[in-house]
Amino acid sequence: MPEEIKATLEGLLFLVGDEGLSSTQLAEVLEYSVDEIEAWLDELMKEYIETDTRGIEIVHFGGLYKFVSKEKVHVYAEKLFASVKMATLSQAALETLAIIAYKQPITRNEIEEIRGVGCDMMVRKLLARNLIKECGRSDAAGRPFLYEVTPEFMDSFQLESLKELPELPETNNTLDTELFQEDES
Amino acid sequence: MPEEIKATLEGLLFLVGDEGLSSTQLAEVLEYSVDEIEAWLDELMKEYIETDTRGIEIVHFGGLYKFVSKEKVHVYAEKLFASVKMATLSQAALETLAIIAYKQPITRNEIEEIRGVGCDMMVRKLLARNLIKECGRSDAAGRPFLYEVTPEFMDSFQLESLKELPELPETNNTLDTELFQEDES
Amino acid sequence: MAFEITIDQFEGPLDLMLHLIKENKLDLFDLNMDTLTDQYLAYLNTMEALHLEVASEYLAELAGLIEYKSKKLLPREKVVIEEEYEEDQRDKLVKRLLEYQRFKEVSSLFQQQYEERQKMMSKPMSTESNQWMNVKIEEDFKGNPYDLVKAMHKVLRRLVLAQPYETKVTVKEMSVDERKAQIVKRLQNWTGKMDFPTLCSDCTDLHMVIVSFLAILDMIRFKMITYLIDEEEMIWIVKGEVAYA
Repeated sequence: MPEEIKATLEGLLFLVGDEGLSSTQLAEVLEYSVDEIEAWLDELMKEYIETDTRGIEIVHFGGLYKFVSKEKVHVYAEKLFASVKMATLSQAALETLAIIAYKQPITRNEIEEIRGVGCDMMVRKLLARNLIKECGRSDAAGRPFLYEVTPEFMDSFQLESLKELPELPETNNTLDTELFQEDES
Repeated sequence: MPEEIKATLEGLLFLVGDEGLSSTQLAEVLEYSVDEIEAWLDELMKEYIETDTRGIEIVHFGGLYKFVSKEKVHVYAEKLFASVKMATLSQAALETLAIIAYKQPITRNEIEEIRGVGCDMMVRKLLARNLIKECGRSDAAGRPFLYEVTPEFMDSFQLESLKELPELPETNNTLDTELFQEDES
Repeated sequence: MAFEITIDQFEGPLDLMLHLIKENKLDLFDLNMDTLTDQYLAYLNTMEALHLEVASEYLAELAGLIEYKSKKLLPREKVVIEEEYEEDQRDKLVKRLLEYQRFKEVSSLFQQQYEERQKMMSKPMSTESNQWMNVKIEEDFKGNPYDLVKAMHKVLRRLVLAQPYETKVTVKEMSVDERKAQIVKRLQNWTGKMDFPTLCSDCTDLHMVIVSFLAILDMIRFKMITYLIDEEEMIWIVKGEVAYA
């Protein structure tokens, strides 16, 4: 397999992370046939598994190839993540709150669309913590609940009003600009 | 470096992705000294950069080690993610950041004096992008906020620490020759 | 002097002055303030004539330049005292120009570094990590607004990664027959009537809503369901052949 292909496959699979890539997608981007790509991926998979100095390997589930960490790394991972002084709010909670604060009023579905994962439990947790509350229903199909942040949220984040929220980082793709309209100054 | 260390470093750095890890964190988890870990990381960094079949490399910016895809992968990434466009910083933003990086801690007023224009919006934008942060208040009248650059700034400009900042051009006579260089265009 | 360069190409009055100095080959270390002032004024006038908005900072600096110039027109006897002041003012301006010039220059290096770094990309933390994480939501959380921005930044980045463009093209569109089978299955355990929005609650895009509509038209034709429309123009689907609510 050409050197460059190897590097590109590694780079792209690294970048997509958990999302994984299909051989069709890779074939299109690298401009080779699906068969060729699959043969190379097989070769790579073998190489990663057999090389003891590698801490990651490629798995192939449900039509998608992706990198995961090797099992032997897990004992260290457990130690690392258990020790990491996580902010007292989990990343998932922070992200959900950020979406609600910037986009409120917003339905659970809309949050899920943006985060790309289910948020049912998270929304319940945040409701229970009194960081968000229901504020009516959307006109969308099924008339789902709308959520907004609470005064308690403002207190936790030292905000007097949502206007104080810093402008969103200038994002660089059409999708974001649709989601979050920006004013250039 | 022991095989297992290599695999573990690779695995852990892969897992944390753009969060990155400090040598201290890694030393704690692997139970080696920070010096040993840093020496191994240096070795690894070199290995990844020099091996052409690798599509990823380890960088060390703002105190954190992390995996990134190599520059040569970018053109394929752009193809794969149609919406990936590079973020840009305006000339005004770059000037403001440069002033803060060299002069920090610095007040908004002091920045404005050097640039000759108001910087209120710009400072807010840079705060929102997490490139600068407040770091106390000056003793000057009105006790204005002082600003400094963040680890995120270091990362964005490929700096391990502020010591790596390029030297500022001198203000003596050498400068005017540059200033009056005729560009034929 | 042709004004091909408009005001928004400058980062401020100092930037404009540096441009004029270069353009007129003035010596920065023995700066001819009269020429600079005239050029500066001429430039701003042209911009105004072109109806380009000139920010107040430019006018503030202009005032300084004109003040300097007017001092020179004062009666001779005053000049001796004023000369020192003039030198001061001029030196001060030159110093500012030089200082500004340093940062302007270095910022182009910054730009290179930034662009290079943009091409090295990373990935979000692996979800594998969640299994090991010790997450607890503490009662007394204190955060700051930037925590939120940072979190939002991550969300947006992941959103980009999750949308490789091929998937948009290759998404298989559901056929009416497939949708019909889904609806039949859904109605199996349903008693009473169902409104159209509820029926469509599992639709991921507009196309699927349309397919749903076509599917129920089909089902009505084959008398698998009936329908009614209420006063608020809501479409209700009713299981079975005859049912009027």
